[in-house]
Amino acid sequence: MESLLFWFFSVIAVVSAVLMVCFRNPLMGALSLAISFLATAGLFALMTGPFVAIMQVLVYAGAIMVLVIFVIMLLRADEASLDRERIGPFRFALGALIGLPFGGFLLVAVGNFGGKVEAATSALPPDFGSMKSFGRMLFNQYMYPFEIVSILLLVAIIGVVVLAKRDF
Amino acid sequence: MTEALVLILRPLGALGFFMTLIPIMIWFERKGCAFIQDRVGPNRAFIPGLGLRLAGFVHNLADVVKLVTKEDFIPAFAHRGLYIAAPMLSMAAALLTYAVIPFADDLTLGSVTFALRAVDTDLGILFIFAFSSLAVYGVVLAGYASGSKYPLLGGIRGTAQMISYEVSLGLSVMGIVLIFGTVDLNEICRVQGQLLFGVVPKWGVFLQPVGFMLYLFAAFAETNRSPFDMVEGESEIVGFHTEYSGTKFALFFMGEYVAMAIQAAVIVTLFFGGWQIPWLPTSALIENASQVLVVLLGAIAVGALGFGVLLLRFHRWNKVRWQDERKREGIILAILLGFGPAITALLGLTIVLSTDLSGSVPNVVASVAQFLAFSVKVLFFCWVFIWVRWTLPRFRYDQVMFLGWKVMLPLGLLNLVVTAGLRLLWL
Amino acid sequence: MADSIAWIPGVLLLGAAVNGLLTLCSAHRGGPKKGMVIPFALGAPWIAFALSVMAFFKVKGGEVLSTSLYQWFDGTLFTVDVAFQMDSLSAVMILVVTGVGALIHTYAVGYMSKDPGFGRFFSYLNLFTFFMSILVLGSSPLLLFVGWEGVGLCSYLLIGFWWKDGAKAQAGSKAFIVNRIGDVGFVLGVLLIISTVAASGKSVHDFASLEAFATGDGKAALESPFIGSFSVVEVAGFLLRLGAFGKSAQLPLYVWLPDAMAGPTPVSALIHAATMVTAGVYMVARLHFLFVMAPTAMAFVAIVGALTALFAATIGIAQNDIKQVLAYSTVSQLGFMFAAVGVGAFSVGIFHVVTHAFFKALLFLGAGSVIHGPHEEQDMRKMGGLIKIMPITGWTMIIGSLALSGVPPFSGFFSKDEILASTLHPHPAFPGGIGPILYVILTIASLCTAFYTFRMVWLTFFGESRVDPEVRKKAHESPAIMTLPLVILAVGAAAIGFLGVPHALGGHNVFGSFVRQTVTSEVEAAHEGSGALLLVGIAVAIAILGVLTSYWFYRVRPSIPGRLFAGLGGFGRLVASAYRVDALYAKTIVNPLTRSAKRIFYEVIDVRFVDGLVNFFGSFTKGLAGLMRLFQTGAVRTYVFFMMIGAILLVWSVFSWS
Amino acid sequence: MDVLDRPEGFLMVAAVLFVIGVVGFILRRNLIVLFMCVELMLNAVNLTLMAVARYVGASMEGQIMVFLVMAVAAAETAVGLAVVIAIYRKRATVDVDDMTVMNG
Repeated sequence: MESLLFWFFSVIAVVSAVLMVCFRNPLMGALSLAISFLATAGLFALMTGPFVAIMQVLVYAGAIMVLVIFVIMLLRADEASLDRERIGPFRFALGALIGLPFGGFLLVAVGNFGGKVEAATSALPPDFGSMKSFGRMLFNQYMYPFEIVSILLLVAIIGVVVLAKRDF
Repeated sequence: MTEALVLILRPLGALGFFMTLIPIMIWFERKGCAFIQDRVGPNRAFIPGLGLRLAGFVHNLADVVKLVTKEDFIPAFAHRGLYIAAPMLSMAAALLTYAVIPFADDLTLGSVTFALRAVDTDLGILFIFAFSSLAVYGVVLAGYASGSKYPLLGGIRGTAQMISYEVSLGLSVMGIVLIFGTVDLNEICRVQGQLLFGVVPKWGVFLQPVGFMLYLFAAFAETNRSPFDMVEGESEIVGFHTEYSGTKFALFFMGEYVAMAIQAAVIVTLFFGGWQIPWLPTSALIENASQVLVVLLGAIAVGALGFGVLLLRFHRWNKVRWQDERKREGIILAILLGFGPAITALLGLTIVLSTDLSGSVPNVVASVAQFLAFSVKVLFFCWVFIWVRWTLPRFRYDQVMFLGWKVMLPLGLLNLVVTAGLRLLWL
Repeated sequence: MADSIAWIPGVLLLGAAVNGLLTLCSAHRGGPKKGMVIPFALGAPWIAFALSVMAFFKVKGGEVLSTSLYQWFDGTLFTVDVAFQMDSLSAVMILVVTGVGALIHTYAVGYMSKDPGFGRFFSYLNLFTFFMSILVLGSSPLLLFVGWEGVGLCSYLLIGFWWKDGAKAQAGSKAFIVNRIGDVGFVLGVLLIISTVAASGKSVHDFASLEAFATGDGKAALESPFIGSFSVVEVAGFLLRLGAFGKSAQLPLYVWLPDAMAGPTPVSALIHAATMVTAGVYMVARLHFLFVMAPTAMAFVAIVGALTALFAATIGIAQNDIKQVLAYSTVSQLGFMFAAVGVGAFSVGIFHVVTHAFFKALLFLGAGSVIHGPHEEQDMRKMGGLIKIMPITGWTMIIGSLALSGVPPFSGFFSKDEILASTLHPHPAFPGGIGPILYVILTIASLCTAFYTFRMVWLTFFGESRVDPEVRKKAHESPAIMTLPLVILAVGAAAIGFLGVPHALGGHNVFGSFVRQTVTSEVEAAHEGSGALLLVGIAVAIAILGVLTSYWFYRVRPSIPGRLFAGLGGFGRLVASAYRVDALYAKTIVNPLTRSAKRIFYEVIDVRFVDGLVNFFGSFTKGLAGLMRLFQTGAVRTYVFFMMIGAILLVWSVFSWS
Repeated sequence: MDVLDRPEGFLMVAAVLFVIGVVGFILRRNLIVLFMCVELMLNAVNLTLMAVARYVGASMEGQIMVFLVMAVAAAETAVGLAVVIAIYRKRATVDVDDMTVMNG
């Protein structure tokens, strides 16, 4: 039952990622990517990480991709570059040249992984991935990274305001 | 088998509740608007043959028929796929959110405990935020896919507004989360059953008045309701769904009402005790189930009786013959909605008074009472949405942005900091 | 702690810092308000003077004060603390520095009152006093060197104080550069001594331990031959003397001092007459224990001093600028001091430093007052009869002149008389006959001194007024803040000599015995009780002869100087132009140096070699970069492409590894 | 053997997503699409982190890391999109092949 869900989400994630690359209209690409993210959220949930899954939906699908789409609509960028973007055979060959060996290596590496590492499934505590244990861990062990990330976000806010206000 | 049944029934039940709210709200909207504007409101549509008008309720049915049978028109310059997908997304995002709202406390039947909500998860508020944030897609895509400038502008405005107010929405709830120490909505409801200083129920609205106000405003903006209905803004700009008609328009329309209903439910859950009946926590309800039932049935009997009399009086047209549909309708309605239920309730009352409640029955009674309390509260807030819409004028776009970023966001932050400080002091 | 002598430089530094900060902070408003500057500008030296007096009374009781602030550096073989000490020699010097300094500060408040750079001036002046106190109080040769360089810096800053005038800025540079030549010698000398000490493995950190070293354990090491037959201490003595010659304006490095008159007159009085230029004398006295071991160097010094005294005195006769007369007079008097310390009469030299500080500061300040009165006129030929207009200035300057000329009972008489007397009892290791030669030269020089001093007096204050009538109407006596220091200094110039009444005149030479608490050497002791009534008589006669001659020349027969000058012909012009030493230096040293610098260092080494090397690296890098820029397409995807190739190689290498 | 008991399935999905991101980055010219490719790669890395931490270490550190990566990605998106808007305002295009001002 649940492994069916795994296949379901995986296929959706991969297919919509491929679509993202293939759609010439960036808005469609963004939508595909959002769907891919939602599917990834499902995969997260399957890995006993409900909180992270929800955050994935909230942050990636709900905020980041909305922002991207918003910008696309603001720029009407699809029209500006649509007529010029054609993926010729040369570029396609280039992509294959990089993508195939790299993907091959990665997949082989993952395949080797199985023979060497013993998966530890039975030892999971009951509150694994729950929000409470997540919060305990984040605010005790990972306090400093958390604080630094919050400062980073603040800096990003200020930076964006400056960038947006400046008249180039 | 039972588990699977419950698994299917729970979402369906919740779905049914919120879908049922849609016609009620539309009726509210029309009649309320008429009431505020000192009109009668829609009352023409009727059921052929029977001649029932149901005080304008039939207009909903007529609307459905009209919208469904309209030509499914797609403009030539529209982006086909997105044009079709947008209203679905809008509706789906609105409907996804209801999943975690509890209708009553966990119900124990025998040895099995059921959570009376669609999805049994402790993510609560986060779940709601996550999926309500997807509602933007509907607006954006509708604006974009229409392939016309005005819907696009409406869509961009709507996106900007929703993104802006989502921040305040999240922030204003953080105070509640801090105070109650959980995001699980059922837990939050349970905590709200306690008493503050032994007198006042420990509702969110008393602990977080500022948070409540902020949430209320942000919820208005989030659902694109007046005074924040920038997305439509008939007087200054054409809305994102200008190019839509028929069923697709109906989906947008329903999506808006569902979103409203869910926001009302969330407000109730977070700030007004959810399913809690004031001063009567679940355990008290179960212990005194028979008294509760008596009060409940008595109230229903008295109320229904009163309602029937009222209906008769309302339909007592002077100098009208019996054959007149209007008079006949009054009598039929009085019997169906007034006297019939009243007699049924009285019958039930006698049964209850003569027998002892046992087994799981008290639990069911408690859940039903809580569900009724919840429904009343939600209906009230649905009414508030409509009430505000027909009372307040609309903001200008820049005022909306100003309010969102420069007033509500700082206020929310301040509220959060103050709450955190007080919480620290009290712990 | 509160009575620590470190507070003396401390308050001075505080004054300098506050004034400097005030000036910096209000630079955009054209300097701080005078009212804000004056409290610090005057407070610092006067408080320092008060502290010095308090310390002096302790030293007078036979105590040697010392205080150490912190360790400056620790070179394993040689440790230097920032520490101060005050023995009798330092006490005398610090009293002169702070006392005369405070008076001149006071005077300068009036003198500079209309100058826009008021705050800057006093921050420099306080800084100078600070460094001077470091120089005098510093407990080790290196700390002395800090003060030595510091006063040089302040001298440079103050000579070029009106730097907008190119000539004045150049005068500052000249002073600085000429001083550097001497300072090289000083540094080398100090390093030579330090290396000798370090080689012996002894711990030496201040003057006292250095003295113990030089007279005890290290005597053999110091007297071992170093270059040819010259011993280490001889060479070090020569080098140190070179530094002293530069700082104290002796032949051949005196040329900067006359030019230094470009600075404001209080600066000339304080730095280029009373204190800084005597630093060389102080240094020789301070390191006397080394110099007595180097008789050849000492004889050299004595001869150079005497020659300088005569040389500058003759130039002084022919000068018309009142400040130039005083400048050459200063050079000449410094020559006297060097002659004294050269023959080993250290206390006598220091005594002349003290008396000279008083009367020369007085004369300079008086000259400043004179210049100030008839509105920035320095040429004596355009003065005359000023005694009626500015009587206080006039009479105080006459007292100073009498002191400078060596007329009894004014202070200059006692010190100069002792110098003349001590030359006849030189260092026992000197070659015979040097003593009388020195005596004759210095006697002639003091005759000239009396002559040019009173020439200045007659020309400036008496006779017909040659002042421009327009200017004359505005001419006035200086304000009280300027005349009061003049009066105080005049009293000092008249009376200070009685501290050192020689035994020949029935005195006890209180001063000499006080300084000899510190300067204890056999050579010095030999001068105790030197001098005879005959020598005193000759000195008085010479002084009065000089005064009378000048009276004859410039009051009775004013035509004589002109005729005499014409009669001397070329020699007269040569003297009037200061023997054309500047031109000589320009021809022999400066021009060849600049020319060779241009030819060799600029055109060959700099342009060809250095620039060539730099250009080579530049063009090499450019060529390499030209190659690399082919990869720098600016397109992000190219970078990603290369990056991914790298990633693939990395993954592949990890695989092949495992 | 159930795919959910071993990390390989998730890791392979992550690898495929990552490669898609890389290839997309090389193929496409639209700046915003490139941006989305980067997000996709980040996402793939998140998946890897989760899977390895969950199945090998049985710890939640992977989830923490994913959380932090999300926050950083949000900041990155905000700044990046602001830059995109600035570039568009100046040059009226988002084609990266036109942006070679930094070439050598």
